[in-house]
Amino acid sequence: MSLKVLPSELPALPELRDARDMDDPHAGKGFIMHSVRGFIQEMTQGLFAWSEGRSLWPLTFGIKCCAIEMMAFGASRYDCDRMGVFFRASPRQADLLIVAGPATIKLKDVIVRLYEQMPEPKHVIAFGECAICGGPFWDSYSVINGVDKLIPVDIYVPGCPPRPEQLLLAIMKLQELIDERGKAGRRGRGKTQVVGMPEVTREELLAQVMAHPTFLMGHQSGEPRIAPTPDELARATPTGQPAPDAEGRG
Amino acid sequence: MSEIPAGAAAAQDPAAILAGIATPGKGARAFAVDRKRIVDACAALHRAGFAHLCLITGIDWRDRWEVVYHLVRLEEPEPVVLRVALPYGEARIPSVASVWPGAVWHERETYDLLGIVFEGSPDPRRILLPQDYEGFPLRKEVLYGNRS
Amino acid sequence: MTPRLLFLREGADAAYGRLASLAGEALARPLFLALLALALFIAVALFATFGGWAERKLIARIHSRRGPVFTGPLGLLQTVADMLKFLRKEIIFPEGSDRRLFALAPVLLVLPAFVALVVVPIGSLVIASSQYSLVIALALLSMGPIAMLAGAWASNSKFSTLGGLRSAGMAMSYEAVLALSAAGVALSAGTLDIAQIAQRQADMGVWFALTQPLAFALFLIAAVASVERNPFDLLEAESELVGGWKTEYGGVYFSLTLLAEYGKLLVTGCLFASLFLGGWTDAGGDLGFLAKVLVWAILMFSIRASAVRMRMDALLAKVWRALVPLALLNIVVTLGVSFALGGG
Amino acid sequence: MLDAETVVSLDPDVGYIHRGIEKLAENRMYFKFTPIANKLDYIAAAAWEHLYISCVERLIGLEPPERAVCARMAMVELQRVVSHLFWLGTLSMDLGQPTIFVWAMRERERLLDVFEDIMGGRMTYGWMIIGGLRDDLTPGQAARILAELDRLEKVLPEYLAATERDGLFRERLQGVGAISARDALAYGLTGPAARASGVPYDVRAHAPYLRYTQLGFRMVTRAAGDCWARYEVRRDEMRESMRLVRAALALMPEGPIRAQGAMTLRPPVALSMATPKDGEAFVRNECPRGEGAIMLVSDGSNYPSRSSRSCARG
Repeated sequence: MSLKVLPSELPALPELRDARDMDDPHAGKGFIMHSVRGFIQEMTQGLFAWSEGRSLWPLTFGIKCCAIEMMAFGASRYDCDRMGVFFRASPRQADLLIVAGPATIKLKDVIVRLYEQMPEPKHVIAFGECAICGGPFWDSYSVINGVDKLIPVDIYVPGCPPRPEQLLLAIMKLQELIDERGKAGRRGRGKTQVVGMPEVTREELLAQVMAHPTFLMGHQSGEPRIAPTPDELARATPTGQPAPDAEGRG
Repeated sequence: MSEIPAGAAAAQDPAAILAGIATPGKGARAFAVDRKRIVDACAALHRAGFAHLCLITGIDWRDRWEVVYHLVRLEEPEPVVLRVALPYGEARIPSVASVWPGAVWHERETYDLLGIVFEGSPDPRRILLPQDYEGFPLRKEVLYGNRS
Repeated sequence: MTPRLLFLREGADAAYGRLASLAGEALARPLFLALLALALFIAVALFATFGGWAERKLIARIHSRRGPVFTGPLGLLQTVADMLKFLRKEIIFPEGSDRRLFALAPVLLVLPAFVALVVVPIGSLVIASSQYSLVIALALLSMGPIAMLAGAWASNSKFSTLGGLRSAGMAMSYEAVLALSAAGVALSAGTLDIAQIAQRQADMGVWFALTQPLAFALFLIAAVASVERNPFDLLEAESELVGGWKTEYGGVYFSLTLLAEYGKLLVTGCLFASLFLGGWTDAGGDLGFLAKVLVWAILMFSIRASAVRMRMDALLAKVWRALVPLALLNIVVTLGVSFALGGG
Repeated sequence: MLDAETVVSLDPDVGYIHRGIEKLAENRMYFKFTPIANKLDYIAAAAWEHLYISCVERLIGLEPPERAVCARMAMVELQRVVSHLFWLGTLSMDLGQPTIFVWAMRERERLLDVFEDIMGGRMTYGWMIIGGLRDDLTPGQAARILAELDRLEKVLPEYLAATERDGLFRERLQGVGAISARDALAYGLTGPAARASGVPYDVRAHAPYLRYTQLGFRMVTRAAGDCWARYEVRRDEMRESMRLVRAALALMPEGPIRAQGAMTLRPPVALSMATPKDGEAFVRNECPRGEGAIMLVSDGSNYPSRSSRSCARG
């Protein structure tokens, strides 16, 4: 069994779920408001990008130990209020989703539903190793290797758990990303940035991750990542199922 | 009921266990209990003062199942360990929820991860994994990390 | 102190005259009112913007942290950034929600706060003075629960329905206390016109806050509840009801609700200053009035930072078992005193 | 299930952050499981790391030296103070009062700096290895701990006064969620919650480990069993833990911080750790949230054949 990964196996970036046609008045947008907004948008592109960056309201949604660091980020020493970050409880009023912890199989549809409930100019920060690639639980049966399999991620913050300063840096990076998109007038996903690492696009990041065998997502590709030790092979299971060989443990 | 391999100690009845506890022996006091007598043994121990059920663990020894009960009496530091051996083909054991209502969650977790069915449990559903998850991941035959 | 009302009237007449000469007689009146309404809206919007900023800064200071710093000097443009961001947000109507009512509810919430300002004296400026201005102001203030129920029912989500019922129930009961405590003051002043009440305090030389301490305390508590500030902050009980009746509101509608919150804060502030602290009639004049409203706002912000949210049943129990009887007692005492003094 | 305002019945749906750590333990060498052992209860990582490490030490019969034991006790009790500070913050945040949350987090940050200085991390450490410590607790660090504790002792009454003298705070907690001693025992409640209901069960007094017997541990219990009693139990436990940290630091002798044959990485002794065939170890510790218990079953190799833990229902 070879561990080589075919480029075709790169998990595709989940396309934006929000396929609503902006011009259809009944698509959740009042006709008048829409045309007025279109006009405003053209005239004040830079201003809105500034305002969108300076008032990022994240959703109070924490999963595990990274959520404690997110709380510390909201407390007085690191004080996210300085950046205009104000935690809101309802997804409708939030425009930033900080995924702080592993996306387990039970939490999968909760995260996707929360993301889809948030109004459109929304951003996602994958905070901590668990959100980036499953972290210390990468080979667990109930942890999904990385939130970007569920929702498009803008900023990755490595660390387990990362320090609250890294989240401040991530907010600054996000503000740069928004300003850059604002100037370019694009609404799509710009370059994904990993905090604390050199500029890297999402594709490069995934290529790096895919190229390095130990990062290979074990159960996503179906066969086990690291099989049992040789002596365990000797006591093959009663069903006699041959366990594939592997290049050592640990 | 298929014969339990010799590995498991001989099963004792509740009266012997009570006697065993009375003698202030050194080290953790472990008793093997037969599957049919587990509820009476637990009830007897509960009456004898073991009010706190610390842990129920299922072990997959590949040739037999084993359910380990750790019971604690507030007066003495050493826990009492009850071990119930089950034949590999038939992972069923009566539930002790009638003695300790708190045991339900231990039993649900053991069922959820290992597939040992606790008969008569007030809440036999899975606790940790989504309800529609097939298979019991902690079994040895489930190769590690594999979703099968 | 000659009442300043007349001065205002001449100023208004002069402006009105110039307008008439400019735009001709027929158009002058609606144009004047439109300009006045615009000025009023800008005043409330400015108060909401810098009120929001001051609140975040003050609460941050109490938390021993900095508060908004990076948006504009001292973070002054933070609320501007928030409001601008909301303009560009996508508007989501929840599935199966009553679209028109959903859009109408926040407007229903904001309007009373603006319209009440027409009746309530802001400093010496009374736009539409009438004998019953107090009754009109209180009636407009109690429009809140209706808007909340409309918003909650229209959002078609269990969180907002429960939140809506809770906050509507609370707001209605506290409106009763608000009205009764204001009634105590109106009785002792003998009129229902807020300007006259303020005037009466100047004539008597003593504030109603001192002669009517009970009404003063009750009005304070009820006002905190009517604006949904912290001890009565069931609206944003994050841990229980996500966002109260506002859960489904995002984008521009949500910013309307924020505007309404600060609008009501301004209205209750002006009412409070006029009814209990003598409004503009004492030495301070207009600036004194402004200082009183600012003191009121800072008091509300610090209450928000330091008070624990009360439980729903304890909240309602307090109203009907403690506050309303106290308010009635206060009225009876006032009647007794004024009867004994002035012979009715 | 709600009936208007009152909760009629409750069916908790847990498992949303289930990471299958038992399965992961079966596929990691003993010393490699420590990072996950920290994350069993990520607000009190040092307590659970010590629980796991002492369970492995009992499995292979390795006794850490005296200095390591006292240093570990100081850190475990300091972790209890930090965990209770976090509880004070989130309690007041849930009651709708973010001010005490921010103050408690500010005090917690100061102690996290101490942890970072000594154990290398703010939240997850890996400072304790099987058979001792990774690096020493120097006198300078011990002095810093004492200074921080003195400062906290001066500041803490101010926060507790802000909560206790506030009528609304008391009103929200008194008589709320009362649990009788019988129910607490029947449902396996442990830790501060059980002690608040009058169940005199604290593993530090009941089955003392580390140096609790020498340092004289006083158990804190209340009878009412409502939220206010749980508040009082945790508040007094914080003061008791501060006293224990000082006593442990005083008791700490000079000497080696690793036993002979401790499972270090340089030299890589840990890679070839031998465990008894069919060995079994069961250890209980008093973690800040309740009694934590880990059972390890070994099959001779460097991988546990079964590890099970009872989550602390405190």
